[in-house]
Formats: sequence, C-alpha cells, structure tokens
Amino acid sequence: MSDNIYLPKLGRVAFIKDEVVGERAIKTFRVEAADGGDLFEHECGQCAMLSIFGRGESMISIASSPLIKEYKQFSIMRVGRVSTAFHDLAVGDVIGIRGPYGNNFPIDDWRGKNLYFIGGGCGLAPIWPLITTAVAQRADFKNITVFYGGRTSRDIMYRAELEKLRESVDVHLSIDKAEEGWDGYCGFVPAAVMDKDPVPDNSVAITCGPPIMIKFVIQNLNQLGFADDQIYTTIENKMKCGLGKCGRCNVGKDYVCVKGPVYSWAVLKNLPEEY
Amino acid sequence: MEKILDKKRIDDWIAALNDWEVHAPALEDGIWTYKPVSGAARLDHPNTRQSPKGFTFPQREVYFSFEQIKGEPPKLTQILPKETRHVVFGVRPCDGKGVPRMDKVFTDHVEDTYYTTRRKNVAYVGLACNKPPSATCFCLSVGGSPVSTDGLDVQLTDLGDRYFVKAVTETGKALMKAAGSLLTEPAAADQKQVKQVHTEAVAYPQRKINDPDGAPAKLKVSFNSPLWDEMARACIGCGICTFLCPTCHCFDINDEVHSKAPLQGQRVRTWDNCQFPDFTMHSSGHNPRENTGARLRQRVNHKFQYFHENFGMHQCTGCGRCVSECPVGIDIVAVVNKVTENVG
Amino acid sequence: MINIQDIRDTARDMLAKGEVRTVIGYRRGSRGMPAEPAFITSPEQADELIWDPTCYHNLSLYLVHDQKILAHLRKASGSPIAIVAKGCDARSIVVLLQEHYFKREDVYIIGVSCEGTGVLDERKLASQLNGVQPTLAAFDGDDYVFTTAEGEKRLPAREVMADRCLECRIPFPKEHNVVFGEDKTGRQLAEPFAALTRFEAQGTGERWDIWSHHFDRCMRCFACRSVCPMCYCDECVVDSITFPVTQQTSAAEKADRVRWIERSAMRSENITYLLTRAMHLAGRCTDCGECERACPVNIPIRMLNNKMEREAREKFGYEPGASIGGSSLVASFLDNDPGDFIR
Amino acid sequence: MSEQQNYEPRVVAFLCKWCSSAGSDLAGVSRIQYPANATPITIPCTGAVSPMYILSAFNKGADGVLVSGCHIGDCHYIEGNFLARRKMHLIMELLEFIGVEPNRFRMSWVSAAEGAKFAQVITDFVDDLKPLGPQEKLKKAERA
Repeated sequence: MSDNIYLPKLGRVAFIKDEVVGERAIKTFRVEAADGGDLFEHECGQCAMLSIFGRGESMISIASSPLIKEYKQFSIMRVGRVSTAFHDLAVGDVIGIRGPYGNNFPIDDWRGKNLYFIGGGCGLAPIWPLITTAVAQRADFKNITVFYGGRTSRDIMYRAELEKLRESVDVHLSIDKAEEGWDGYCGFVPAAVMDKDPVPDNSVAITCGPPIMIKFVIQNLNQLGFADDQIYTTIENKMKCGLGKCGRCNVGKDYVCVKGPVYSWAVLKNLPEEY
Repeated sequence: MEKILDKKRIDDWIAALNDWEVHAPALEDGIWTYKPVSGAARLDHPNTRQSPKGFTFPQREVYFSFEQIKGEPPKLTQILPKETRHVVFGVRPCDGKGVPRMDKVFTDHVEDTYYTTRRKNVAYVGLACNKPPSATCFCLSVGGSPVSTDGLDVQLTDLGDRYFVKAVTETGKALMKAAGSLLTEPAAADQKQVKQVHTEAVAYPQRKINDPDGAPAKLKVSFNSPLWDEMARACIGCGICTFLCPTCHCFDINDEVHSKAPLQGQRVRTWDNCQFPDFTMHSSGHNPRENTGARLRQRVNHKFQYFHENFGMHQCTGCGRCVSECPVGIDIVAVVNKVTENVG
Repeated sequence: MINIQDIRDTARDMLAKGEVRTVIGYRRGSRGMPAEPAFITSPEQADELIWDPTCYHNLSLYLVHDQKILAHLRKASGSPIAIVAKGCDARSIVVLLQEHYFKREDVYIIGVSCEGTGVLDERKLASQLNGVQPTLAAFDGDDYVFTTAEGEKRLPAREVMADRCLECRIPFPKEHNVVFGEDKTGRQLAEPFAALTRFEAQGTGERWDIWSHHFDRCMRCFACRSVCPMCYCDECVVDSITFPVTQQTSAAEKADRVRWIERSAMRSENITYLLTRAMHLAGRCTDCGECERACPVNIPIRMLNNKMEREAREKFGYEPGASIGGSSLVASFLDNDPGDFIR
Repeated sequence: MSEQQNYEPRVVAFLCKWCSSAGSDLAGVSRIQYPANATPITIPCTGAVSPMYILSAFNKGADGVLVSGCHIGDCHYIEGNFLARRKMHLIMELLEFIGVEPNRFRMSWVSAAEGAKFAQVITDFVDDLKPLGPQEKLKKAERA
C-alpha cells in the first residue's frame, strides 16, 4: 500500500497559530503523524501535498527545519478552496499529507559563507527551514542576515520567532508605509536590501516573496555585484500530482514539482517565464 | 514468430483468447470506437476516433475512497484497478507508438501504480497501415512508420484474404500460441508479399513536418515568436486535441463527495487539458499561460521540444487526430512548420 | 451566386479606410478544405478571404472573444470589427446585441446568403466519396463541386448538406450592413425539425435508451460550449474552467463556490452539463449547428437545442435572433402562456 | 407488503416563501395528514428557481422535484411566477424529451391559505411517484 504515490499518510494537526489576520490571513500548522512516529524526512526547500478529504489537495512548502523530526510545520495563506478549509481546522483534526516533493537548497555547499535571506509576505515560509537550520548550525556559516517585509506591521509573520532570531543573526524588518510605533525600515523590501548594502564576496542570497518583489530584489542584488549563481529563489506553479505527471507545473521541460521549486537565478533566468 | 491467419478465422482466434477480454474497433454513431468484441470483429477501420490510451489511462480513475465520522480520523481505502486482462485488436502503429511514451511518463521518476497495474494487463494486437488511413497522417515525420511495431505485442499485416501475424513480445507469442492451428506457417510468397506491402506502405506519400529533427532546438528559440498568438487566434480552448491524443497525459485530481455527514467520497483522477484556460491558473488568479497563444505553444512544445529534451523522442506520434478533429482547423503540422521555418 | 471578389473588395476597402480594425472571415485551411477562420487586419490580406461550402464556423464567437480580451486588457473597443456572417450567424449576432454583449456600431456585418444551399456535412460527404479525399469544395448553383485526386466530383448540395441547412427556414442574414447573394428565404429543402419529430414519436423508454447512450459517451471536452457564441458566461455553472478568478476574488468567494457537478465524465454529470446548456440556450440558440459539428463523438446535441427552439416557437411564439429590441425568451412572458401542466 | 409499497420516494420541494411555504405550514398546523416524503426548500419566488436547482436535485438523488408558488396574479414580485411558468415548462419538456418519466417533475400553485391543497399536491405527487420506483436515470452513481 505504501508504494501508491497518490495515497496520503494521515497527519494530526498538533498546533495552530494565527500569523496574520484579515483578508489574506496566514495561519501556521504543525502536523505530526496520526499514528505516532515520524511522517517523512525532508530537506530545506521541499514541499508536501496536504489534503483535507472532501475538499482537495494543495502543495505547501514545508516551513520547519529538517532537524525537527517529530512534526512538519506549514504556514498557509487563505487564498482558495483548500486553504480556506485549512483555516477552518482545529487542533486534533486529521488531514492527509504526502511528500516530500521537489528539490532543496544546497545548504551544504554554503557552509562557510555569508547568507542573506530576503523575504516578503508569506515568502518567509519556504526559506524559514533554511534560516532555522543555519541558525541551529550557526558556527558553520559566517554572517547571516535576514531581510523581511510585509505590507503593514500586521502582515509580518513569525513575529516572535524573528525577534528571537535577533539573538544570533541580523534581522531587518520592513513595512511598505510608515506606521506609528514602527522602528524598522519603511519602504519596499528591495530598497531595504540596498539600504544595508550586502557584500557579494563569499555570499549567497536567498529570496522568496511576491514575483514583483523577487524581480526587483534580483535586479538590486545584481547591481550590488551578486553573480546570478549566488542568488537563489523558489517559484510556485499550480500543482496536482507533485510527481511530474499531471503536466501543469512545467516551466519549459522541467516540472517545478520535481526539478523545482528551488532555482538559482543563473538557471531560472534561462527558463521561459511561465510561473 | 511469424504466421498466417485466414481473415475469416479471426473470430476463432478471438474466441480462443478466453483468458482475455478482447476489444476491437466498432463503428458506432458514425465513429470507430474500441468496443468489447461480441461476435464478429472486422479490422477494416481507418483509425478509431479516440486513441486506445484509455485502456491504461482511463478518463476517470478512482484513487481511494475516504470516510469520516465527525470527531474521528478519516478512513482511507485504496482502490486499485481490477486485474482483468485486456487485449486490444486493430491498434494502428501511431497509437502503438503512444504506448512507450505513456510508459515513460507514468514510470519515469516514480511509478504510477494505477497506470502500471492496467498496463501489465493490456496487450495490443496492431494492424499495419498498408496506406495512410487518414489524410491527416504524418507518422513518418515523427520517427514512426506505418509498419512500426513499437508498443505492440502482435503486428497484423493485411494481405488481402489473410493476415500476416508477427509476434513482437513474449505476450504476443502467448496470444499467438492460443490460436493453435488457426495460425499456419507463412509460405515464401507470403513473406515476399508482406515485404512488398510494407515497402509500399512506407513509400506512400504523407503530410510532412519539414525538419522534425531540428524542431526541438528551433522551437526552443521560438518561444517568444509572435506566430503563437497569431496561429492560436481561432483556438476555442476546448479539449478535443488533447482528449483524442494517444500521448496527452495531463490530469486533474479532485475529491468527489457523495455524503457530507458522515463524510464519504472518493479522490479521483480525471483527464485534464492544457488548452483549458484555468489549467495552470494559481489560486491567486495569476495565470502563467494566460492566453490561447501560450497554451498552443505549450502543447506543441511539449510534443516536439520538452518531451524530446527529457526522453529523446517526439511525444507526437503523427496520428493526425488533433488535426482532423479541431473544429477551427488548428493543424499541428502546419504550426510546427510555420514556427520553425526561417529559424536557423 | 456570391462572387468572393465582392467580399474581398469590401474587406480591403474598409481596412484601407480604417473603418474597421479587423475583418473576420474565412480562408483556405492548411489542408485545402475545410476553410478556417481568418482574422484579416491589413488590406493586402483581403485576398485570403474565401467563401465555399466548408465555411461552417459561426464566426460571431470571435466577437465574444474580442470583448473578453478587451475586458481583460481593460481597453475600449475603438473601431468596429467586420464579420462575415451567414443567416444563422447573423441571428447569433442579433441575440448578442439583444443581450447587450456589445453595441451594434461595434460590428459591421458582411452578410452572405446561403441561397439555395448551405454548408457541407463532412460525414455525409465521406459516405458519398468512399475514401476519396477531397482537397477543395466550391459552390456551383445548387451543387457542390469537389476537387479530388481523382478529378472533379459534382454532387447535388442537398445530398451532402448539413441537416441544419436543409432544415433552415431563413438562410439569409436579415441583420447586415452589406449583404451578398440572393435572399432565398422560403426555399424549403427539408421539413424543419424533421429529426426531432421522428425522435419524439418514440416512447419514453426508447428516448431514454438513446439519450443515456449518448450521455455516457460525452467526454466533456466542452467543444460544444467553447464553439458556441452564446456560451459566453465568464463563470460556467458546470465547471471551474472559466471561473473568472482575479487578484480581487476573495478566498471566501472561491471556497464557497457551489460545485454543481463533478469533473468526472460520468452519465449523471454529463446530463447535468448538457441539459443545463440546452436550458441556457433556450431562445438564444440560432441553430448554427456548430456544437454538433464540433462534437468529436457525434452526440446529436443539436437535437436538444432544436427541442427548445420548437417549444419556444410553438408554445410561446418566440423566434430567436429575430429582433435586437425584443425581450429574451425566459425574461418575458405572455398572459396566455400554457399553464395546463401546473396543478 | 410488496417492495413497491415499502418504497418511499424522496421529493425535493422548492416552495415560494410568500405562499406555498406558508401553505405547507398551514397544512401542518391544521393537522392535515399528508405523506412526509417532501424535503422543503424555501425560495424567495418560483421565478428564482434555476433549472440547475432541479437538475441538481435529480443529480443528488431526488425521486421527484416539485416547484410550487403563488397563483397567477398573486406574485409578490408581480411577474415572478409568469416567468417561472415559462422556464418550468421548458425544463419539464426537456426532461420528458430525454426520456425522464413526466411524473418526476411537478409544478403547482398553492397559496398561503391552501393548506389542504398543499397536502393534496404532495399526496398526489407521492402516489404518482411510487409506481415509478427510485429515480436512477439522473442520479450520481455512489460508486463507480
């Protein structure tokens, strides 16, 4: 039965937290194996297909570090049919989970380097496992800097975790427009990056967020001297199978669910812009 | 193994295959369709309207059923296809060519249990095309041939009042053995005639893709060609081209709910189609392939570029169904030729 | 007889003067016949236009496409589009105008009369030609002339004409800006609703046997809907494929959307799809027959629409596509509409 | 008892809230006996009944579908029931056309004061449905 690639495992929702409220609400879910034990091993950047029976499946990036074995964490924005059903879940509910899918960030190649993380909106979730893993193995890396921005202060996810992160790495938060009581950067994330002038030497920049943000972040990084193969991002497309068979998430010859979601800009910029 | 079968005895052969459910093309409602054989089977069809891909990749496949009483964990029951053995008669070489291509899709990287279960239970008895059965045939342009045996288990060649029967696989040999004395040894004249028929079949003029070998590279550099939008201007966005195609494999997965309390339903796979506008639409409303031009480009590139890059062969097998059945005359041969002409 | 040169001259002239931005007509297909839709945007291309018995397509569909593209791009229409329209096609345009899909001045109707004939039914032709492949078709009076590898074949049009054309009562585009060909309204080639009448003579059980067989065969490729100019809804009730999701659509809207039927091509779901479509076309279908022609598995879809058309005509005195100003069939009523069936 | 007598058809009844729905309430409070086979769905007006509702009810397994509204001339929205009369005529004809038994679909005018008539409509409908047996033609297959 286990070799049926479409049959999900059952996962129990162990913890739910509101990250962002409002129209584009984000909630974080911890899912553990319903029958005890571990769900599966994963790498930073991989995704899992989550399902609510009767509603359907959705591909969500795993937001917890591979170092954490006992649960997988997911941060889900309410955008459609399945994600809305997720937002209606309560602790203890059982969902379907299959995976892990896709490739991963080459973290081992990055040991001894400076890491710049640049996230916007819910784009913090896909790079969060990488950030937390790097922090857990802090001695392996040189400077770690996190840039993260939301539209308003209320759109900042992982607020408490980010504050805790400040203990070991540089964290620069930004919001689009000034607000009372905000002491971080005001303006768009790409500009916030320029503001701090990251150095490209022995560095890797990892960015994830709205497409328009990624576009300008990459432009700015290039301008700062980052080579294309020093810039990594993740992309998303509509997915149904997660296994390179259902035929819809391809960008050129590659199915994002298998060859993605992690791409270096050196590779991605040569692919058709179908994402 | 090569034998001769008296055409009149084909029904006896079919009757001898009692371990198998036998299907053959039948003319129904003005179109040729694979039907379970009851009584006489005649293999005088041009080609079937729908390809035989449904034998391994049916339009609807149930993955599993789910059941959940409120407050309790859901119960999943895997539903695998029945292990009935099917033999399909009269498969044309282009559709035979589709079989290894579907095999690649469903077994590469990870194996699709539903496909492989059906696949191992299907055998194809092909029928060589003595002349192109349709004006839209172009198998010779895509590495195929009217006498190709790829994907087939047995190949029949029509020699007038008898078939030349050739085993291609071990399964094919078993099917032929079941015929017993119905199959006789070919005479030298039969061998000569089959060679003659095959030579003539290959020489028969067909429609042509001008540079099939150069197509992958030429399409790659033509991604931003304005021709895509121009040629897709008339596209109505229906599913005919992909649903009839012997190698189109895209699908959707949905939960079908039969009862809400207690929750009962099934997760099912259904054919999907890259020409439908929402095929690639994200939940947010963003659509990477927003217009008919981008969608036509995807279909053509998938057949002639992406698949080639991944598996070293064109995915298209030249059956011509999408050409003859497109309600607005979008012609994949003309499209490939036009996009790739004048490209270095 | 229509001289194609007249249509070409009209197109060329209008494009040269900038009076229209596009002329939608027919041109030679990549295989000779059938013709295919042509979108002519420069005067030099005007000579590509043709008029022959394979000009099946109801091109008014592309007026709908045009409106959708304009809406998507948030653009105004600018100069009108000229369109070659047969009688049934022109009636479709009238229905679209009646429903305010676009304005009369947005379209310039180049009417073509089917005169004594109509368009070809390739299925009928195939059975007449016994495997010979025609490459061209042409009108010649009441005959069609086909070019084949074995020379010219001449057939009386009514032997291979589409049923819808045989049964057509008004083979002339009454609504037009310019029209070519003679008005032969009243040419009676076959009894209207002939197939329908034959079908209805059967009992409930027989009718169900026939229709359930067809409902089982539907693949839900949606060609019938996609080819229909009347099926312009942004959101089709039977599936999600045209659901107009934008960045503004809320999650709740998407989540709460009713799933009337499943995606699976099963009998029950296909019935709901096909009957809903028939209902939505009641009083709107002008019997261009494109749905039935497009259907890859030969489901007699036209008969469902014919049934509605005849009910509308006989019970409510309603003729689809008759006038731009009139109310639509289901948005109007007469005091003496039949009500005997109501308890 | 034979199987047919055991069979209880399931009726989905779309009732106009201004009349038939009140009529069914009146039948109830007046303690008029009538079969309990109907699942009432209150709608604002028969004119608001989309053919989709009817097809969907059959798709989900209804054995019969009833649409009931105000008498001609009494529509709260003046002409809703005139429009319904046309639309329901068309869907009824279409269902019959494809071979669905004519008695599976019914329309009636029942005012708020006609409790007895409502009971009669339901009784007659159920009586007419019983001999037809379960509706399988348009119903979604549970397991396929």
